[in-house]
Amino acid sequence: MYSEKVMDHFMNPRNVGEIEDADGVGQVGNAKCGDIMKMYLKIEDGIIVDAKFKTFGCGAAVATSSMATELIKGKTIKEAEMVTNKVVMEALDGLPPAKVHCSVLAEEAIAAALQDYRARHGLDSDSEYAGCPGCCGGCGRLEQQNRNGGE
Amino acid sequence: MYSEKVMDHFMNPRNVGEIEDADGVGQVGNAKCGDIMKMYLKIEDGIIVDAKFKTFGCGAAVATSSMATELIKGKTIKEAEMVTNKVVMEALDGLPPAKVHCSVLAEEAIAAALQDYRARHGLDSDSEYAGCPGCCGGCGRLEQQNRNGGE
Amino acid sequence: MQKPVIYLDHAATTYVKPEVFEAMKPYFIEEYGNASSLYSVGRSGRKAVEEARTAIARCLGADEPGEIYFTGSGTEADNWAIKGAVYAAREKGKKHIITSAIEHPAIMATCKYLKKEGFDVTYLPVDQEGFVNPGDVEKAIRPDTAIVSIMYANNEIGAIQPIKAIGEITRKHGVLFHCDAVQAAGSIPVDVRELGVDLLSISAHKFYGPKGVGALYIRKGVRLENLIHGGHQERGKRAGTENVAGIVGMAKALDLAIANMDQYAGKIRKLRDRARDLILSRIPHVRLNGPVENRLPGNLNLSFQFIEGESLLLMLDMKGIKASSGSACSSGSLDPSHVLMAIGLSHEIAHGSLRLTFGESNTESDVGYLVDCLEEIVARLRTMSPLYEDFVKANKQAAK
Amino acid sequence: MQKPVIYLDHAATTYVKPEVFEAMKPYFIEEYGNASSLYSVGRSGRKAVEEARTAIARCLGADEPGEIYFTGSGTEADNWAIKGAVYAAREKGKKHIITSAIEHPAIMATCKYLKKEGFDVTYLPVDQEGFVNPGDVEKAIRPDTAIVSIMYANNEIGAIQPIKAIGEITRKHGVLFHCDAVQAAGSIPVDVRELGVDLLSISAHKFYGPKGVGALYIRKGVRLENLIHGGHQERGKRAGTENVAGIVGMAKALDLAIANMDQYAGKIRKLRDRARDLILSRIPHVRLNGPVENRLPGNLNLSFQFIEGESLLLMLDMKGIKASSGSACSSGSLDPSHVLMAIGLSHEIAHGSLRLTFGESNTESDVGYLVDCLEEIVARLRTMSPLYEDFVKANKQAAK
Ligand SMILES: Cc1ncc(COP(=O)(O)O)c(C=O)c1O
Ligand SMILES: Cc1ncc(COP(=O)(O)O)c(C=O)c1O
Repeated sequence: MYSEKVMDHFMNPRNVGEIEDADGVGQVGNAKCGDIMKMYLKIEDGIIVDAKFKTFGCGAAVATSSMATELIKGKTIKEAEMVTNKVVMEALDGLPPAKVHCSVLAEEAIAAALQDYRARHGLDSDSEYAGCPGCCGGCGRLEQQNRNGGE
Repeated sequence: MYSEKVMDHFMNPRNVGEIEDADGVGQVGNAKCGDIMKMYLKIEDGIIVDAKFKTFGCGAAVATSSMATELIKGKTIKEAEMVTNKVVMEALDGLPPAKVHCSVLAEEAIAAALQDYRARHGLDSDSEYAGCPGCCGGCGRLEQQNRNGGE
Repeated sequence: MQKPVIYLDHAATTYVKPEVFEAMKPYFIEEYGNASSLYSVGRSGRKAVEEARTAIARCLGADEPGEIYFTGSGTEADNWAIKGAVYAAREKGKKHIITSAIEHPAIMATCKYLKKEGFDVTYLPVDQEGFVNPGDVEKAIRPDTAIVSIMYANNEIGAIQPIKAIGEITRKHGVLFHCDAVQAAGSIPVDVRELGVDLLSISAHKFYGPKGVGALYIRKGVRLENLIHGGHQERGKRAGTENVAGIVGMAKALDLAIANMDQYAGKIRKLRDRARDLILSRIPHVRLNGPVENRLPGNLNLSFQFIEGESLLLMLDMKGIKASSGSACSSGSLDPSHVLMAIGLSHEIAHGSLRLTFGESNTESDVGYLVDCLEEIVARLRTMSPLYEDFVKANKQAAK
Repeated sequence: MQKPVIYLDHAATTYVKPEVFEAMKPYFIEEYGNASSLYSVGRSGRKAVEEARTAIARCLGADEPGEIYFTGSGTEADNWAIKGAVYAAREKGKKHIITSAIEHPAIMATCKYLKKEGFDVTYLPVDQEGFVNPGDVEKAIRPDTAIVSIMYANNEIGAIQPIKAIGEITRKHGVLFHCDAVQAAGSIPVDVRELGVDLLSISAHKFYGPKGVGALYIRKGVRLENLIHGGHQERGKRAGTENVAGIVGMAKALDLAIANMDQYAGKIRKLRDRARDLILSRIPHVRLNGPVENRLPGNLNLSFQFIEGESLLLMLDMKGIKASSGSACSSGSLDPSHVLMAIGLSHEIAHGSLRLTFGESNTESDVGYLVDCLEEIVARLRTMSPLYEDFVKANKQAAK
């Protein structure tokens, strides 16, 4: 059911691990749904010099995490924001329909890590990253809204 | 589905034919239901000295006709009346459920031929033969009743 | 002497062709995984099922493999099409079904059941040759008509219905159209797009595939209620662990049938025509049931006056010839074939019917042997028949 | 190096045993006649079907062969039992169904559909080991209860239900009792008389028979509506040309399973227990799901904390080991197994479940290889898991 690329990134995932002194860390998903992705970014001069992940989830979740980290490494933040779930999926030669949500999760994990980076560094946060199709809560924004009174 | 005895009496039916100067002739069934049996009896001194049949119908219809004629040959009229459908069926080692009506037809054909014999010879007709479980019309009695006003 | 076996009941069922059996074999023992499982043994089953789906979609002219759903028989496909459609349409207040008087019991019994459940059923008549008139379909359509179901080719008399013309009408009126193509598939071209049908049933064992496997074509966008609920197989529409070997066998068989169709149809049509002509010329009081043109190439249906079909079958069987009959006696019911009655036969003539359906295994010499046997048996049964006796006597009377 | 293939998913499906395949073979090519036809080729099919019916009746302890009806799958048998019973009871105003929270989707989805149609469904809970309490059945019975349906053995956690005790209750209250014995048949004794059930489903491919064949036991006198309407097959109760080869295969497979049951069960229980004990002793943070006693001999179900089941399956597959999981990801739905949730597991633990079902083809050395692979893979997946990271950090924190 998975493409060879997916299987390769699942069996030999790139960039597994933590970055101890990460500049941005984002975690999305939850154990209830069976997928958690945690993304660590090292950012220097607006460029993502390193990315690592830890993922609890299915084969597609691992593979999309792996591919997403590969795709954003060396990119600027703005460029990284263009790495949408579609880009990740295409790079993996596609995903089965039931697994598309994993690629969305990967996109959201990047967004969440970048958001964390901005927050930590007091950067202007427009809170919207290029690929965001609306608010899925993945970036933590929904939760924040809720805390703010839910309007 | 048929026993060997049935197949034997179907493939090699005994007593097929007409008796030109029969003492009693009975025909039961109708083409609509797919079975017609015609029975010819030669009766001397109350004894059935010959019996022949013609049958339009399925394998079971032919086999029961054949067996029935075999069973009544040489018997007295009273004895022949004891040749019920059950007797014919047993002599054939049974019939499939859907074919039991054929053995009833054979019993009725005998009864009809005997009735004809009695009528022709002005004999006392109690109109009830030993095996009659009620009036199925096979002996022509129902029709007669209907003609008489249907009470 | 070894009695020959001459199988002339290909419309009832066919054997599995050796090539088909070979194609199925690996899926019994080696490639046995559950087609819905994740790992590789299962994946080869999944792959086989999807390849079969693609092949069948291609054979039937479907737009996409996803329009093909596998079932456990042609009967299940028929049940699903009708019940699935009318149950789905119920909420829209649609409760009318249009079908013909000569459908297979899979449709007839389903409609009878639905009638009991409160649906309305119109049974369209057929003409003397056994054809539905498309104009009758149009006249029967009502605002609350949920589905029209007309078979492609009749299993008893082989009449090939004007499906395309009916499809144009149903489309015009926006009514769902199901076609039972169980007898047609493998014998004549079946193209769902050209025919304009929304739903179409097939059954593998009618075209040299295995028994117990069928398929329903469901045009994309057509919504049916499920008939069998459970797991997510067949994209959630037909539950039950996939019969991988059977599905593979069906696809292989249909592929082969279509590849050889012209040659096959030509051969069996020739045999059928020869048998028909010989019988009609050598045996008196025989009637051809069903049409001359627009008939399945292998189908021959005759009525032999004064004799009953089951007796005829049994005697043919003793000669090694396997056939079938529309006589009531052969089916266990009391009435003869509803199809023969629908084309206007009397009970008596219907009871004396014989269906011979030719197929791959038949040869020229079978035809000669068949006609010889038939001539002898028919004569023999007639001497036993009181109806023939009456006929002969009446003739003598008339001759005086 | 040739990768070994270790099949540990016998609860999903089994291969067809060579003896079973041999028994089926003649009915594909030589003895292909329609089992419902009159002549001799068909009669041998008829005879084979009736012999199979007799064998299966004997295997299940039925009073008569006539109580066995063949279907196209276990799912169809389940659907027929429930829908057939409640549709037949509808006219008496009965509209209540009692079942358990851990039934197979064939029952669950059927009940859900019937609920939509206006029937009432009570889902009985199970305890932490996965057992239904017979007392709960009694409490749930209402005057309008049409049927109770409880599975014999659960397909995920192997829990063998107290069917006999439930049968006594349903009998006392005069309520129909259906038992889905698809997982039980062939693995543990199934005796309809002793169990006191009225309806019981089996499926051939779970006991080394072919896929696409099932059977429903219907106690004499029990009236069900038909599910599939059409021809007169199966004494007018289940239409469709009989899958002769499949039916023969099912009977042969069940016969073999019962003849070898003690030996078979002993062997796979030993392998299962050994695997369980080794895994629990060598791998930390593992939970046994389901009961220790009253469990199918081949069933093992474990949850590996901090990791997700589908990943585990894929990595095992890479090592040649075929297993299954109750993780949502492996089924395409979003929720993990309803069975694991019903025995009280958290989502997280349920997602990390692994089902290993042992069977005929497994050996002692498979167990060793399995445990080695599992140890390595679990460790590897944990190093990738953010949940494990959190757990380790929290532990370090606590140790300070
Ligand atoms: C026209 C037609 N429809 C449906 C069926 C049912 O097919 P099956 O017996 O494979 O279920 C048949 C054959 O039996 C048929 O000839
Ligand atoms: C308990 C149970 N019931 C029913 C079924 C359905 O059987 P089938 O897939 O053969 O229709 C299965 C297996 O899939 C099962 O394990």
